[in-house]
Amino acid sequence: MKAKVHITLKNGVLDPQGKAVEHALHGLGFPEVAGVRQGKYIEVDLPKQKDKAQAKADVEKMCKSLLANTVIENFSVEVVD
Amino acid sequence: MKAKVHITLKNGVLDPQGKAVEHALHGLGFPEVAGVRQGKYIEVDLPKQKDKAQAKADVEKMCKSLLANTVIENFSVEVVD
Amino acid sequence: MRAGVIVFPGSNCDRDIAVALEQSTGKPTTMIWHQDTDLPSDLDLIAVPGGFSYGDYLRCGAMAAHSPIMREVKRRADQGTRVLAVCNGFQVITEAGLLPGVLMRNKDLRFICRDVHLKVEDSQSAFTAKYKVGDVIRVPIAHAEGNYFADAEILKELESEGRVAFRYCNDEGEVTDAANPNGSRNNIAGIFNKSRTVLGMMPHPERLADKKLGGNDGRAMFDALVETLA
Amino acid sequence: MNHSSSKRITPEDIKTHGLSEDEYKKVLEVLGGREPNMVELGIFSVMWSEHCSYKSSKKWLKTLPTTAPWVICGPGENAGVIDIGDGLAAIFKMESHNHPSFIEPYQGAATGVGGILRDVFTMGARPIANMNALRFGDPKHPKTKHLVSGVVAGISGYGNCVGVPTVGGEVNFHSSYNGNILVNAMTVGLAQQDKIFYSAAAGAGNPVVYVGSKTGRDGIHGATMASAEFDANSDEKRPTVQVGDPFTEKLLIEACMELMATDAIQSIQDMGAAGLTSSSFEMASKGGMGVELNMNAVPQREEGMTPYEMMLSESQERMLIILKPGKEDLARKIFEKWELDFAVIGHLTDTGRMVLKFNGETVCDLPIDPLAQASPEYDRPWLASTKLPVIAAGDVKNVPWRDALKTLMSCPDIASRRWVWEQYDHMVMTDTAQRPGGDAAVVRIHGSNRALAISTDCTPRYVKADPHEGGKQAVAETWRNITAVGARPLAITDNLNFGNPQKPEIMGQIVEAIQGIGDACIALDYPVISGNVSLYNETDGTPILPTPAIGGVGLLDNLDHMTTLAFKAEGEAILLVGEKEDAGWLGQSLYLREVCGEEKGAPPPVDLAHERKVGDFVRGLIHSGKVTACHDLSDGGLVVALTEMALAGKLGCRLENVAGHAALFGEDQGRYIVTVKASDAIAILQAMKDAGLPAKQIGAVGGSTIFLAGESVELDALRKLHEGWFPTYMATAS
Ligand SMILES: Nc1ncnc2c1ncn2[C@@H]1O[C@H](COP(=O)(O)OP(=O)(O)O)[C@@H](O)[C@H]1O
Ligand SMILES: [Mg+2]
Repeated sequence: MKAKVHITLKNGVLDPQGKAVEHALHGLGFPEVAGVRQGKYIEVDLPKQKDKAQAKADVEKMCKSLLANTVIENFSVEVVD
Repeated sequence: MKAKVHITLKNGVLDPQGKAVEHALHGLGFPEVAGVRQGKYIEVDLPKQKDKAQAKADVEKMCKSLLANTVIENFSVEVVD
Repeated sequence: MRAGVIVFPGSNCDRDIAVALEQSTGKPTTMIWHQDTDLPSDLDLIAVPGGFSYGDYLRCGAMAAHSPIMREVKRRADQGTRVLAVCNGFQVITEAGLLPGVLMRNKDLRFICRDVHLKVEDSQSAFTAKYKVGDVIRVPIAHAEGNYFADAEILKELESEGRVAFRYCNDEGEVTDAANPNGSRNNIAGIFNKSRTVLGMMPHPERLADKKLGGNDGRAMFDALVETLA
Repeated sequence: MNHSSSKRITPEDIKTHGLSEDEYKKVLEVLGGREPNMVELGIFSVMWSEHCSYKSSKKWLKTLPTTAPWVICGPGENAGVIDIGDGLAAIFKMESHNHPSFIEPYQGAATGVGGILRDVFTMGARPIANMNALRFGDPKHPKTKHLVSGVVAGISGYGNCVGVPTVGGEVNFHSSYNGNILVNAMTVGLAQQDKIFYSAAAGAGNPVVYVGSKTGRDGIHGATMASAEFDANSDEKRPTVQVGDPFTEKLLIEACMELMATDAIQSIQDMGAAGLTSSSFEMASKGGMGVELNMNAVPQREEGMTPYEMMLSESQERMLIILKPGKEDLARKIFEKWELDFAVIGHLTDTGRMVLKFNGETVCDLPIDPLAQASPEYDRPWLASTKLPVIAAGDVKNVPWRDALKTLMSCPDIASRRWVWEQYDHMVMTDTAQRPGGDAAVVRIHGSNRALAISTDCTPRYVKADPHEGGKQAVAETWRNITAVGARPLAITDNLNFGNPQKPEIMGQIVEAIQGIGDACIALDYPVISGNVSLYNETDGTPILPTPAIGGVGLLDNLDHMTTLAFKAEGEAILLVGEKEDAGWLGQSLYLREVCGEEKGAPPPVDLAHERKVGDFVRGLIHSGKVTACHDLSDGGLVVALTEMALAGKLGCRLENVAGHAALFGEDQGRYIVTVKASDAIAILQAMKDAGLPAKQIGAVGGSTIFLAGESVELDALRKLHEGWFPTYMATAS
């Protein structure tokens, strides 16, 4: 089993990286870009786990305890075979 | 229109971040984690673009020229309304 | 005063802060490995040093915050043992929940190593007793993620309780945008916990605590700790 | 036999492994007529590549002076070693990572830093300073900005994380580097003289131990790539790029230091270019030993790796160690504590052969000594360079000095590099006594009042115009920079970056530059103790400017004598020391290039005897405590140097006794500016005269302008120009 984790900044948290990327894209000739938010995408391999619900619960725990900083970040977990 | 971009390391490219996170997860009591790969997840806002195919082509161009480092990274673009 | 320095894999200012502490205490500093599960019982000060703990991968300080020793550091901090967390140390203890807020990427995204000026906002703590409120001191920064962020509520709390220890300012002591090197909210360079026993700061006082290196403004912090905690 | 080892070798294989027909004939000779298998061919290809064998340059490198009473170990080891007193040694080397940095600037530069650090700590030295010498293309070239930002970020990302201060370097721009940037990184380390580790293996039966990161398929064939000329398709070679992990490197440094403090290591070597092949081969070869490795024991990051891939992989952050008997457990514990891989992968033998086993079969069996002996060495044809005419000052346009000064202070080669070095942690380890921005970096020897002074220099436009004088000049400039901070220059490392040596005119540049370097080393008592050669720096036939970058190291016996270039106080006298009668050399000057738009003429000659006499005197004067500021004269000449001193000290100056573009902007060598108390000036000038040195007072410190002949320029305006170029350039979209 494999979990796909998306970690994004909460609304209202300034994203300096996204801002800089947006700015750079404008400079590169993409003036239509109205916003860029940069987050993380993490794949977690759980080859021995056979229970999808359990896998999801485990990875959500990993997110809360380490992968995401819930003061500023949201996360979402999707489990695939 | 909005593009969701996933940027991941090519196969075989060392992922020191993923390795370190995996290690930390083991330490936190998740010994079943067999691998972690860390990538980027970027959302690009294109409110004025109405043509989905065009949006996709544009964002792919952005990936090649800035968002991804195609020497070591792959990217995939998905456009949503 | 007995001081201990926590060493994570990837810490790289551990020796530097130990040297600065020893200069003021005249005693050897205890180095404490991240895998240890307890601290010497007679520690007066725990220093969490700068560096790149666990490579600063994932988020700065995140993995170190979960290392075995940090549980003990938190316990001691709760009992009132002084904690000085500098740079990566500041990131570690915010991740560990000892101080509120987060340190985000610098506003221009680059690592910055340079002297900055700090306006001293407090002189009541064990760390700042040898400064006067309003003093302007020169101390270096060296970080890529020092952009202090906290939501409005927390900022209000920090400000109203006088828990901002230092603010970035220009050489005349004016707290301006231009003097803010990384985009920190309210130009915050360092903050205290509620009881002012824990100080987290991005600038490195240990780097200018020796006249031979071009400045000495950081030394007063170590001297103050020795005087207060001796 | 396994698949990759049983495949027959085709002419195509030979070519893709970068071996010529003649070289392949030699391969067959070494093997006594037997054909190699792919693993063996791979090993030959690596060991005989330009990068590992120095086949084009060896003949000339041998002519360099490499000894002095204070040299403990010259070229040939991972890095050079000098005696700096108190039982301590300084260990240093510079190395290029040019091609990888052009392909992937961040990782290329980062792994360049990682590689040179390993060369130094493998010898038992704690790295205490990094330097970087960078050359980029024309700022207007579409790739330049991206390369600058990637390279600087890579150096910063790696160096900052490992916790070694990056204290200096140089940056040049020139269109000849458009398709071939140069990234030369230097590391200086400190060791106890009785705790230096070498790479020659000894003791049949001793375990061969692999530590660090696992082996992946990174950079397979990187060493051959680094020696191959670029063409427009070079983007396709991309997958050979390696990714660095500075965190692991930091752990590796600490773990190795811990192991080195015990008595467990017989010999040790980093796995650099051509990883396991060159490290195991060289260790065995140097010690006259054989080696047998079990490839199944090599820690692997990916599945299904073949011995060929493992032998040629350039995965970073790995070391090979020969342990003394019975020390395995002790060593293993240390590496486990630091959470690094540790594996006994084989042992030494007395057969003189390199034997590799995989799945129980022998996949390689090569005779080590014959292979090393037969390593190609070429005496490539070379053409002496043509001397260029000396440009008479009268033939060069005399632009009003204020305009010329403004142009020069903001030109890419002189503008402040603050944008670069502020991204480097130059203070970690809290021993940086002189930060970037001065003549030489000064790093205190921890716990003492002594310090090392370090400078890297090369003026490629001089080398192009006259390789011999240019080679001398590069050495002399580091010597001068080290002298200017008050230190005693001791030795150099060189990084020789050139084009394709198979072209006689390029080979001529190599030969003459090496001769020039050698002459300067002898005259200045300043031997070469380590170095690196990077050839084939050409794109589509256009070579780079010949760039023999020199890294010099000197010793300050008393840190209290350290001098900086900043003006210190109003009213102090400004003395110009070392300027000869006929000074005013504008050929190849930046004035000529940046102000008049011409790159021509012979470069300024270096009078080495004069250089030494002036430098030794200035250093003595510094030690006497009478010098308040000192700066050598280089790019841009006198007024540029004075402006740099003024900007650093936030104090202007009033000049007299100097006039004319040749005097103000000429780039004559062997000159310094010193400031002294006004009351000391007469006596000091007299002492200089007595010593037979040309010297004169040219003005006094003071005011907020550079003031000359009734005209002045505000320092504030100059500061904006000087500080502004780099950030403005980097901030504008390309
Ligand atoms: N790539 C770099 N990294 C760090 N410091 C640099 C770099 N390039 C230049 N510097 C610093 O900027 C200052 C000026 O450099 P340079 O003009 O080459 O000096 P000089 O003419 O005295 O050799 C020096 O202190 C040098 O170390
Ligand atoms: Mg100089």
